[in-house]
Amino acid sequence: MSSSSYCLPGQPIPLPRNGPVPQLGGGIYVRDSELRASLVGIPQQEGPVLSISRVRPRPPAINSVVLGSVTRLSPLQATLSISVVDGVPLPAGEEFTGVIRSQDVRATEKDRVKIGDSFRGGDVVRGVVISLGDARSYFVTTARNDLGVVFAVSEAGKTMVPVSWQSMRCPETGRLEKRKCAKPE
Amino acid sequence: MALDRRRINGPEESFPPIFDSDALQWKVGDARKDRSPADIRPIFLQPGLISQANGSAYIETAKTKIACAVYGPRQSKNTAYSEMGRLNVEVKFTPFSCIRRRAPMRDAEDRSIAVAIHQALVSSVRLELLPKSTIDIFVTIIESDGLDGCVASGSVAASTALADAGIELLGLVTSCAASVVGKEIWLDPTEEEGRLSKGTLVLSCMPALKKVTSVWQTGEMKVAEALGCMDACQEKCTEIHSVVAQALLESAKI
Amino acid sequence: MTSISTSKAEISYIQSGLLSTPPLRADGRGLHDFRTISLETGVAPLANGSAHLNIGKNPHDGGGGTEVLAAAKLEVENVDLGGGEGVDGGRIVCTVSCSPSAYPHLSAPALDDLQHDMSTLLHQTLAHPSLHPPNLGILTGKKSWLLNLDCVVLADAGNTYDALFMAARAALWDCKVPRTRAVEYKAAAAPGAQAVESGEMDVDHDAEAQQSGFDTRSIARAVDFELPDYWDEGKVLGGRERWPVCVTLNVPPGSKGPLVHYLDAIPQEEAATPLRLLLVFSFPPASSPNLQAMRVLGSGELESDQIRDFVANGEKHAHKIWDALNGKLKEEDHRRGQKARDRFARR
Amino acid sequence: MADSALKASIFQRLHPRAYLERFVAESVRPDGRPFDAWRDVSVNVGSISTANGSALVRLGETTIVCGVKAEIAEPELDAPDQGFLVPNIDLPALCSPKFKPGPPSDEAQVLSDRLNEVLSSYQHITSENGLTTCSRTASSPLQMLKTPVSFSFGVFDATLLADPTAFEEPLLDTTISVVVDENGDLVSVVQLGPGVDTGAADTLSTCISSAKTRRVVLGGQIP
Repeated sequence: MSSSSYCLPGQPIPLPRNGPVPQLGGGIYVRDSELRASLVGIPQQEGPVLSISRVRPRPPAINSVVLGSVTRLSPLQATLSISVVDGVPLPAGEEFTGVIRSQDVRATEKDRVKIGDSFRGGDVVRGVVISLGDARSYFVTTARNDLGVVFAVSEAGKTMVPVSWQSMRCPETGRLEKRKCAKPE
Repeated sequence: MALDRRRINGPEESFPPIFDSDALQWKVGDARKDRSPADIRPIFLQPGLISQANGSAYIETAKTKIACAVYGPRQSKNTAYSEMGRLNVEVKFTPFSCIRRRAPMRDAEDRSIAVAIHQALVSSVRLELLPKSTIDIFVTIIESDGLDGCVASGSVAASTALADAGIELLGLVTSCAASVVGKEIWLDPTEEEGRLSKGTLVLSCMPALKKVTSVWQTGEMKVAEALGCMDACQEKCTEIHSVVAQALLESAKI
Repeated sequence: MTSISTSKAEISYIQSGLLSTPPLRADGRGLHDFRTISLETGVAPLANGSAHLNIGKNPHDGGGGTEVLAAAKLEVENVDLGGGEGVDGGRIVCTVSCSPSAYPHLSAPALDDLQHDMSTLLHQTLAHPSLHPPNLGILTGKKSWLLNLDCVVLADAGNTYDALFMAARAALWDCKVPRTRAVEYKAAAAPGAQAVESGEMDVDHDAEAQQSGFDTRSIARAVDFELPDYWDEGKVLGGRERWPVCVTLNVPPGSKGPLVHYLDAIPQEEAATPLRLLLVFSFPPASSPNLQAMRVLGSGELESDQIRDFVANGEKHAHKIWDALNGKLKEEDHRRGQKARDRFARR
Repeated sequence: MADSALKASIFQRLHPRAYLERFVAESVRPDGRPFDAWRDVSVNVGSISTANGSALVRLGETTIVCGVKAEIAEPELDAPDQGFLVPNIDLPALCSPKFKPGPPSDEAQVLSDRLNEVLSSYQHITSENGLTTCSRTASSPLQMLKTPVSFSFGVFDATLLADPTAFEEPLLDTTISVVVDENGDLVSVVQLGPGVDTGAADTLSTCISSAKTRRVVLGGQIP
């Protein structure tokens, strides 16, 4: 039941009469047992969840899929500048800082990970946020097949093609470079 | 003025022309000029004027023109970890916004208006949904006709910009100023009228929830006068709320 | 104001204590009780008026508590249309500075902002024309007094705004304005101009003193002023009973039904109740009390009728503070008068 | 946003240069303009009462509010009849995510200097000499002999782009800005970065000629 009219923040939303009370998605809150909108938009109900969805850039949260470029490498961790969160790009010039610790790079042999063989500066990496981390950065993991380096440039400057989950080949020189690659869709 | 390396400086000392004062010949008990006491200046409100910002709003009430932009939620720089989001309000007067030219450096009044607007808005934003992030609200006062009017219009513009930015709010905040002149309560005083009044009160509230978020009273008032000002402001805030609602709905539809 | 790190458990413990019936506070005080307040005036001999105030100093070792030092210092200002900022009838500037030792956890910019907010509230309230003292002018159009009220927060154990306003009121109560006497210049034919009064005085010959020799009219114009008697501290600052007092009503969140409020919060309690209502009252002898300033501080929402009964309660609390403070100030005047008499008697 | 538009914006955010190259290859720009097209300009004057003179100019999405405040000051010893014209450009944090609040950024300082050079090199503004009394109502307008207007271009991978947008600007190899006054005289030309030989004429002269033609088009709008 999606009422066609736009709701404004603070505006009460009529409870759908038929069926159970819906779960609440984003954009709606409860105040004195009354549903109220907290965003400008049309409340939609998909299955049990009633929400006002706005495709808006938002900060990373637990389990959100992020895309970022590697900015700094150290033996213990790779620092990531996150520019896309849950498929929504942040506006130009805005980034969140993420960190991939060496134990979160891959699921197997977590203790024998060498960051130099997993990431290089400038690679675009897809990861999942596992914790809000500390004041400076979010903790991101790539320990899944579909996570890891999505785009990398070889020393020769060409876009490389992933050949296995841990190496990519430069189309021009044919040389293999070690990366923790994401499985292409 | 202090020599500012980063700006082009004119001569060290320059003075605004001082005109012979033809101050408003107003005596106590006179009626208000060109407005009835309970009238507020017509509000022109346009959300979404600044495309670079996440959300923005421009408000104009006769001689007060304020532009407001919302950026964020952004990463909080150099602050301790906090699971509640932070709301950062910065106000800037343009040098040509007042009768007397304002130095472009940060001055005291910028901060006191920023604190007033922050107080009006902080309890309306659902900050618990944005841990470790900061919402930046930048308010630029292009033309000012009375500081209380700037606080009131600034709060309305900032709340509209937040809604335009898609930041979760408990309700829209509207604000109105009132000052006691002689025995009457004048709503939305201009700078001239503000100077004549004994005391001024700026009330910010969320009409949708009938909750008051900020009261900012200066000057001398009897308790009854202050409560009278509050009721008059709260009633006018509901009218302003409908103006904001209409502006937001129009801009949301396109 | 202090945002010391209190854990969530401690916050919920304090809040539930405040909302339970009978209300329970860490130091066993009632909701509307103040801690012991100690006040001493005339602590800064170089200032024209000063006071040192402490709220909640524990009796046995004399440590702890919110400590504020306030001093009023008078300066002379030129009142001419050109550069001088002086205003006919004089003006007041209030500034609050917080010593970093009182706020070790605050960074420098945060401390500046806190200082600025306190100064703004104090200045906007005390420098308002409705409270302006009558005797701050010296020579209309020429000279006027500038009263600098400087307050220093030496230690913050909660409830700083009440302490600031009480200290400010005590300092302004204690403030004495030196007597001045106008000095005229006879534009005599003799090259230099002498003061009418006898006695040599190094007067800076400003432009007006040099007059053309042909101008033989003797114009008596008050150009400057002098302090006739060095020992007499001067007369009391006019309208000193109108200076207001502040009461801070802390509103704990989550209280159902009529809202609970409590006074004089200690830092832990302040951390547990972000929402605060500041009310500044002055009690003119003849008419009903005046509200000089009202601020809602912190995040939280109030309904207008809740504010209405808070203002009513606040007025009663403020009146109690007002009477207690006046009593103490008179006591201080008496004590210092006695001390002065003892000093002369012994010599 | 439809899913495909979302994917395009992700590509734009991650690889801006490649994104622009794809567009330039199709000889069109991301906002749909051809290479040499200009965004439309709207000017409205005198809307701010507290300023002695004011104007609001919108160039596409760029909006600038300019105010003039007249103050009295002592003239320089060596130019007794010349007043002062003190231009300052402020890029507040309000107008773009890349600006932070605080003192003027480098970009703001560079723009202010350039504006100052153009205005002061021109010395065409005569100060109101002889006028000592100021009246609140009557005010004689500042005599402006010339009205210079600046036009900026950018070179990206050997293609000349007129009036670059905020997205294109950081990707340009060369930026050229030409200031022309109303009867087509050159006031100042600034080129940062290597000039590129695109076809017959040199880049700079193409820019100057298109700036002159554009100045004539804008002639009507500037009072």
